[in-house]
Amino acid sequence: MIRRPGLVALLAALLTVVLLAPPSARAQDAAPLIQRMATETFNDIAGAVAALATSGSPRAAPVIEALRDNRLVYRQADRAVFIREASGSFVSALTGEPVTDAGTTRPVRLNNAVRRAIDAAMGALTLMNPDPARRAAAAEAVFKSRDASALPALEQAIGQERDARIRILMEEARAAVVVASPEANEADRITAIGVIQRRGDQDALRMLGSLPATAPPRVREAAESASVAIRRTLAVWEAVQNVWYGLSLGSVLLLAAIGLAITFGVMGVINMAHGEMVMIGAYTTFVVQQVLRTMAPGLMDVSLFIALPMAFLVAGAIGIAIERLIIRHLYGRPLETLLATWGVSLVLQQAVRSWFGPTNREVTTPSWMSGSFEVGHLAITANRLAIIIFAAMVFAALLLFLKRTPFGLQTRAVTQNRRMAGAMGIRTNWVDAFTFGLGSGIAGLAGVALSQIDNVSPNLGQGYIIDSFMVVVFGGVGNLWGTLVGAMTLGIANKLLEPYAGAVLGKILLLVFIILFIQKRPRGLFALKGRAVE
Amino acid sequence: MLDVKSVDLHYGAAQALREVSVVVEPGKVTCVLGRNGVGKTSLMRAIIGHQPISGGEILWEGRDITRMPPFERARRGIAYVPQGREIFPLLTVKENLETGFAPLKRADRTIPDDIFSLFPVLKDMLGRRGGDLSGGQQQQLAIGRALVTRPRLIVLDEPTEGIQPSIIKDIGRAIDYLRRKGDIGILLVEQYLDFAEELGDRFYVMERGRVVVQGLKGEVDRDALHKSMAI
Amino acid sequence: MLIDPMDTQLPAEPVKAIERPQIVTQSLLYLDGVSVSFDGFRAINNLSLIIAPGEMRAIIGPNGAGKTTMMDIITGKTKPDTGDVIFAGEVDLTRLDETAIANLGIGCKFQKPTVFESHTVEDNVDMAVKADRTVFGTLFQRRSAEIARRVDEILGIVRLGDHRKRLAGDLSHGQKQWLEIGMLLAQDPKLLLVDEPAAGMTDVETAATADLLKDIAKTHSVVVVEHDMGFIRELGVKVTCLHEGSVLAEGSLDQVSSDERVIEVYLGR
Amino acid sequence: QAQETIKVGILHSLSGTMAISETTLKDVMLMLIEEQNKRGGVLGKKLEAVVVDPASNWPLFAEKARELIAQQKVAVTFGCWTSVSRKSVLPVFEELNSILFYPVQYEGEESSPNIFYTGAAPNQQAIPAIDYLLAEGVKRFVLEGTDYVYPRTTNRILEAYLLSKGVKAEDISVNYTPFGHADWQTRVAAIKRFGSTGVKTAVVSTVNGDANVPFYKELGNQGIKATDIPVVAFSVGEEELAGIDTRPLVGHLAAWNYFQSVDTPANRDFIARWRAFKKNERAVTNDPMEAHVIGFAMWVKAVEAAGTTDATAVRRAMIGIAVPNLTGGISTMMPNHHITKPVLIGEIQANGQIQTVWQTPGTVVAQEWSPHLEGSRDLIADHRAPMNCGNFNVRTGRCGGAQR
Amino acid sequence: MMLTRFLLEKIDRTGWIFLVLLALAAVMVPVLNLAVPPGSPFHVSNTAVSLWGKYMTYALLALAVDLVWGYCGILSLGHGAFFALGGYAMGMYLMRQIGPRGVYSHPILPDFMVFLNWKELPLTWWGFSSFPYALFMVALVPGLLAFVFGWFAFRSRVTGVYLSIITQALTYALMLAFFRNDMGFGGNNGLTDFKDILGFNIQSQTTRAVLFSLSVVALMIGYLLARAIVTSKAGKILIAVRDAEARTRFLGYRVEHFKLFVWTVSAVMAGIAGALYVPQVGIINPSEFSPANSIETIVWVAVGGRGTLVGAALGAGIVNFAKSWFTGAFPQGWLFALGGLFIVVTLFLPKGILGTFTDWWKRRGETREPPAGKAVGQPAE
Ligand SMILES: Nc1ncnc2c1ncn2[C@@H]1O[C@H](COP(=O)(O)OP(=O)(O)OP(=O)(O)O)[C@@H](O)[C@H]1O
Ligand SMILES: Nc1ncnc2c1ncn2[C@@H]1O[C@H](COP(=O)(O)OP(=O)(O)OP(=O)(O)O)[C@@H](O)[C@H]1O
Ligand SMILES: [Mg+2]
Ligand SMILES: [Mg+2]
Repeated sequence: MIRRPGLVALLAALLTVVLLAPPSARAQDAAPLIQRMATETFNDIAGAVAALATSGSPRAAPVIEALRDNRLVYRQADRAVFIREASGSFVSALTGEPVTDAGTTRPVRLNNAVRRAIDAAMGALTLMNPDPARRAAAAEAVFKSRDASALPALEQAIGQERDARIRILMEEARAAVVVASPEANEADRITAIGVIQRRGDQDALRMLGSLPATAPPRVREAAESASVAIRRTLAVWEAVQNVWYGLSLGSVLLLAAIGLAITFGVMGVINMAHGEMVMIGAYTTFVVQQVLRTMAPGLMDVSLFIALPMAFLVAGAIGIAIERLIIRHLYGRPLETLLATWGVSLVLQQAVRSWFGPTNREVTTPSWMSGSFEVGHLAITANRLAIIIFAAMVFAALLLFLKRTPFGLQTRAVTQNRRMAGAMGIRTNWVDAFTFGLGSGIAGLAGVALSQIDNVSPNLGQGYIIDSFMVVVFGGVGNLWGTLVGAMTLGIANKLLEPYAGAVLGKILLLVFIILFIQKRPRGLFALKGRAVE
Repeated sequence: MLDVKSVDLHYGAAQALREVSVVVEPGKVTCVLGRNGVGKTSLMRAIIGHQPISGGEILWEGRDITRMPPFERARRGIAYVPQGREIFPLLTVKENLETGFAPLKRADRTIPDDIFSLFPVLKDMLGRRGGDLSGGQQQQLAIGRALVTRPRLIVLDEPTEGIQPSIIKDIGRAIDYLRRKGDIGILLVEQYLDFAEELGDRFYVMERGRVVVQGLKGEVDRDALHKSMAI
Repeated sequence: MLIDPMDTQLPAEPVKAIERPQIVTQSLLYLDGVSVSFDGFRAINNLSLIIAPGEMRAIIGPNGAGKTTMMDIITGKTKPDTGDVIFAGEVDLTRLDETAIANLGIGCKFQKPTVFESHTVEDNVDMAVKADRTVFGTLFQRRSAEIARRVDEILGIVRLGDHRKRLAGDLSHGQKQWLEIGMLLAQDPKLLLVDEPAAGMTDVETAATADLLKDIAKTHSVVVVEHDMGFIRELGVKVTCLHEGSVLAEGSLDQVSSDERVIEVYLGR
Repeated sequence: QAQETIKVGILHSLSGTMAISETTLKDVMLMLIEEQNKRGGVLGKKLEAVVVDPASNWPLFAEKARELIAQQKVAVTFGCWTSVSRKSVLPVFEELNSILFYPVQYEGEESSPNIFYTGAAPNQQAIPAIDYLLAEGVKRFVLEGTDYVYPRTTNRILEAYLLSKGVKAEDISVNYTPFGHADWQTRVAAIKRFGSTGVKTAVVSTVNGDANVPFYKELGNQGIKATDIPVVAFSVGEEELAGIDTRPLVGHLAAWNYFQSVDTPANRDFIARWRAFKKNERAVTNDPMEAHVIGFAMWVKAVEAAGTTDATAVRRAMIGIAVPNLTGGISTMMPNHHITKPVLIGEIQANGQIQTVWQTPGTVVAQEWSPHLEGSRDLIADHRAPMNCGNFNVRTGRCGGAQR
Repeated sequence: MMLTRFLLEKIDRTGWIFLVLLALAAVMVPVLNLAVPPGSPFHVSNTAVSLWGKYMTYALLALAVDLVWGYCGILSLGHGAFFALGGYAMGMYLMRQIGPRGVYSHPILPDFMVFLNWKELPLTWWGFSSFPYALFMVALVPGLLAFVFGWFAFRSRVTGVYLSIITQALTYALMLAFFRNDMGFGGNNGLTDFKDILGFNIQSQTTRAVLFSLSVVALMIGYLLARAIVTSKAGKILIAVRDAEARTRFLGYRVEHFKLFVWTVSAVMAGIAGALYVPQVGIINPSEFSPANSIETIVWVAVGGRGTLVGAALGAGIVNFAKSWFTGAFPQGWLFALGGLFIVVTLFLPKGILGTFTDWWKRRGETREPPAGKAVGQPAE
């Protein structure tokens, strides 16, 4: 694939550039470079980082790493540079020896330019790191920085790399360097373009696109046709991506709506306070995390698993309280439940606002739920995936519960004919309370999930209530499968429309679609038919 | 076992029952007769707990159940076949029957086979939604559903309405069978006089919310019965 | 404003293009080869039935035979999968909606009594009385002496005169049955469909109902469904026995009730 | 004794969608009034805060404004956040001749004799941010906004400005999303795509309020790093960031006239007072709060200079009043009823704070009528005699009809 | 005349009281505002006049909602859309009245079009400089939208919550559409800064008083019309439709026509309410379309008493008065008070304020009432 001889020649050329550079520059002492970092001028810092990285000094890695982590400081008095250790003590940046008295220090500040320099530098410096993730990151960094000076290290790393996946990354990085390097010969650059085309993602496109206008025409042509090819495959992936986004939006809608499918769909209560139950779930997550942060920081990563049952219980308990105090007086007057629950929703919103304040509360995302990974060219974000899986689990559990347990049967019996259910010996008051509690509890679960992607503020619920009603009604009231299909249809339709129509128009079109659809199917997607519904 | 003592019942300002007293004994069929709108259904609703009463008391097996919610009464063995069927429309026939499990112990939660031999059509239609059944089928389901709870008192409000002649005969036989078991009380509201006369052991005839004629089979005058049902 | 968009779409006039045989044109109601199934279950199976003008017909048959479903097809509540339903020899009922069918002169009393619960008994009847049924007609309509007389007459017939100011929702089950019969009379339709009129009535009332129907049948066509053999006997008309969605036997009551199959599936031994 | 107080109206939403932003402004006003009273009030009278809740409901803003002025007889009102709420109350303030201090950056194109604008005009925030990006070598821009007037106008100005700076039209992508937009997957992916041509790309965000949190969460999740495609926002401050885990967002930019992290004695003091007032060690401060601090100080000075709280006199006295701002400079009320402000560009830090990385050497004078828009190019505002006009057309030499 | 007889024939005592009070208000409020000096205890303040004028338009909107919800069972969660459309039609007229007095002194274009760089007046704005045309549009646009929407929905037999939710979708879609600046209706800021109406300064106290009286008169006419409809035979059929729609069809009534008729009448009423609202509050913007607003309207009707007309108007007044008062008096906790009010009303006044009051009044009259304490059995559900 890669034509060895040419590459060796290139390498030799590059090495000569590095080696034959004026000795002063090469043997440059790290000290003045590090000293240069004690400044307020970002460009100086960035320059120093780049120089330090290529200086070959053993101090380069620790100093740059410290800078990246905001641990590099300097003494205001004499501009001596120190590294703050995790323990809080200081060591000299120049020597690595501990210092007793650092005096008043200021951190060396970062901006994006400096960060870019650091990334580039760290790329070269960590290519041999024992941690595969760091190596992969380093290769990516080189790919992005296209830093020619990293080439020798890269060559060496490729030789030693065991992990096939990382080796590919490294080869791509090398190709990136080669393509960008004006010194490399044409054939090599074109081969390298081939490597990059195989990578085929947005970064590859960006890499090819940034080819300077001064590159030889043949190279530019190759890059151009590679770009076209990449764009073509990416277009296909984009469609897949949109469907995926649709699924993910659909599962958010499903989570938000499924509690309503119980309180409204099964029980017939027009529950305007549903959104507030979702909000309470989100706030429960916040409180759980607050408590964990002070009491057991180690558990932060599993905080959501603690928050889930808590949110279910808290929202469920509030739901039961609402049912016992208010809703139970309103059975047989379904429209009045709208008025009462509207009142409840105002009260709950204001209660949360007075208690937690009107501003957003921070809910942290556990590390296993952040970031993204790629399947083909489909970027899958971990939190969305988690939500999809979670929604599916909630749905399945609920379905089983309602269809397979006596409680489910009793719930349906009570809502279809409360008086007769009582005469059959069903404890209607318990069933009502528990059903409402269940719907609210599930709304609480949705709140935990939504806290991961949305504001945790008193208005959280308001944003979902309309959509939830749309989903439940679109799918057909009283039918859980309808809710599922409704949520997914609306989610996917929304996401397929959005790239063409834009978010606003897309949403309008979707609403119009719902209106028209209901004309065709006046009882929703999964309408019950026959005498039974009359 | 059931002792209704001078019960009054109001719908808003209108009085539907005036000092009605009724006794139901195990192993006996007690019939309530009367023209349209005299208060028969109202009396059943009072017994079952669907309508609060405004005077008098109701004793069941010696205990005052006047203030008990309907499900408590059902759990104590009172089953109800209402006028107008009141099937759970969206539950299947099977599920409709299974709603009768609520007051039962876990071990007893089965549907007795007798129900299907009495109403074979229910067996064929186990998976159909209750609301889709024909009127007569629903009536059969309502009776079957009440039997699932293994009641000690069964309250039947015009159970033969809309049912085909052959099955009316079967229902008559079934009631007779239940009576003969000896431990079940049967309270029957019926307009179909032949049917009632054939089955009843004790009769109450109502008029404008009052009991006007009462007595055991044989004691009551047939003509009086007929006359009280006339227009 | 309201130019009856519905009517322009569903022609209420006779469908002229089709020439119909005499048997059709001379009947008031003509059902031929009608089938309907619900989720695979055939409730009506190739049913054919002819009602002549001025005829009264009794329909019997086991529970679930399809009697009510047949009524639903005639009133437009259920659309048949196949078959013809032709009224007055020329109107294809399967292409009309409920309102149009009612306005052709087909009235019905349902098996389960349905009345307007938050209206008084009197208003229930008033709304049923034959009169202008358009929006603007009813908007400016005032109750004429003629209508008032008719309402009184009907309330007298169904013996609800004392209850005229009560809300229909407060009536007992049997009273609602009567009210519905009253509304049916008020409509004065050409064809009356009556589903179990005697259910929930005392024997004497049942007999009264039979007399009433016989009286009506002098000037109208009537189809009546009942399980009460005494009642049917009283009517003394041709009887059709349905079973599993099609006609099992037809003839006088004596003929039908001595039919072995009818005894087997319906009357019992 | 009741007459001895001077009433100060506070017209900020305490419920509804805007409560999230506006409630703190109410609190900061209460603090300032309390402090002023400790210092002996104004003109020897105590100040009395009159708080009402217009509930994020625009017509209700007008109703409440009328109530404050006509019934409560407030001498001055501090309030509003959204442009539409300001537009809603503007006729009321003009009709009843009262004074409103408006503390939020906005699209400009307005200068009422009765309103003092202490937030930034587009040239005091957006234009310098673009300059910064251009200097950083950015050549491709996504202008991402919520669909309402401020982003629309700002983006129109920016587009004109970018084109004038030689940015090609195809290198500018403008997009709008609805209020409260929560699902950013598609948009963020589109931005990623737009930024994948190899030309250095940046996002200029005028996304509003609640929609920011999901936007930034999605940016973080899809791994858009500031080092690749920086996002510079105009209405994101410490307050908004408080709800997000900012670690994936380090390096994204905000352009504003104040950041909590600004290290000046005045600001340190203000933060300490604010935290003491809120009894919360972690309470955050933001730019509109600073605007109220400046506005309030100016009003007090003007009243003292005028010797009365009479609106006309105070309005006249306001122009030229200068007070120190919290970032170490002096802000002055200009004749166009806007104030001079420094412009800061900051980068988001892992701890949720915003670090200044660039700032204008001095303060910038507001251009309420943008020179980049056709219709407003010829307009100027000067509320001093003899001009007394908020929209004087220099070409026709006439004051527009809005003036009464 | 026939029309007066049609309108006045069926007014009951509550109705007469209501009408007389309104007529008094229409005359007295302007007099007390304009003729009585501000110091006098009888003076009605300027603020009160515009506030009450606003309540009157809300009351008319509530009346429109009650007409469809209370009598025909159509729970509309989108009546705010008709209100807002009427409001926009009026707002567009008022915008055009500004003429060259806008900040940019553009002879034709409203300010927001100038700075968003519109070159010419969009088609939708044509004709709005004429008052009669604007008035016509005030009725036509909501009416037509309601007619088309209703024609489809009722013909397809969309009922119950399905209908409610698509009305909500309608208003929501309109809200998003009007938010879009591209639509040319001022985007989020809407239309504001009006100067005069029919040549009268909109901020002058006399104009305000006249607008107030006009709103009262509109409310009176709306009430008379609604009352005439619901007491006519058509009204009975509406109630029948509410109770048993299918049965009404079997009686031969074209249910969809009846529904369409009240639906459209109600939408036009809402539109007129909106048109009177805009000059009094001075702004119209897309948030009027927000679903929450429509739900609030439902809440007014429920509070006042569904199906009573007068109650609906009363409910609108009471809730909005409470809101105005609470937001000023307890700015921090007023939602507790308002939410609490709604809960209390549903629990303790099941028929709304007016419904419960008339029940109580009727019962007072009846002497043969059984003593309430006599019920010994409890209705268990
Ligand atoms: N829910 C109700 N509200 C008010 N009045 C009622 C109600 N239900 C029944 N009534 C009235 O109470 C009286 C007794 O009614 P009930 O239903 O007990 O009669 P019934 O004897 O069962 O008649 P039927 O034979 O017709 O079933 C009747 O006058 C009826 O109108
Ligand atoms: N929508 C439906 N879905 C499924 N099955 C139905 C439906 N409607 C009717 N059926 C079935 O069709 C059959 C005919 O019903 P129908 O009501 O016509 O009977 P019927 O002759 O009126 O009986 P009855 O004498 O009991 O009133 C019954 O078995 C019923 O269960
Ligand atoms: Mg009865
Ligand atoms: Mg039947």
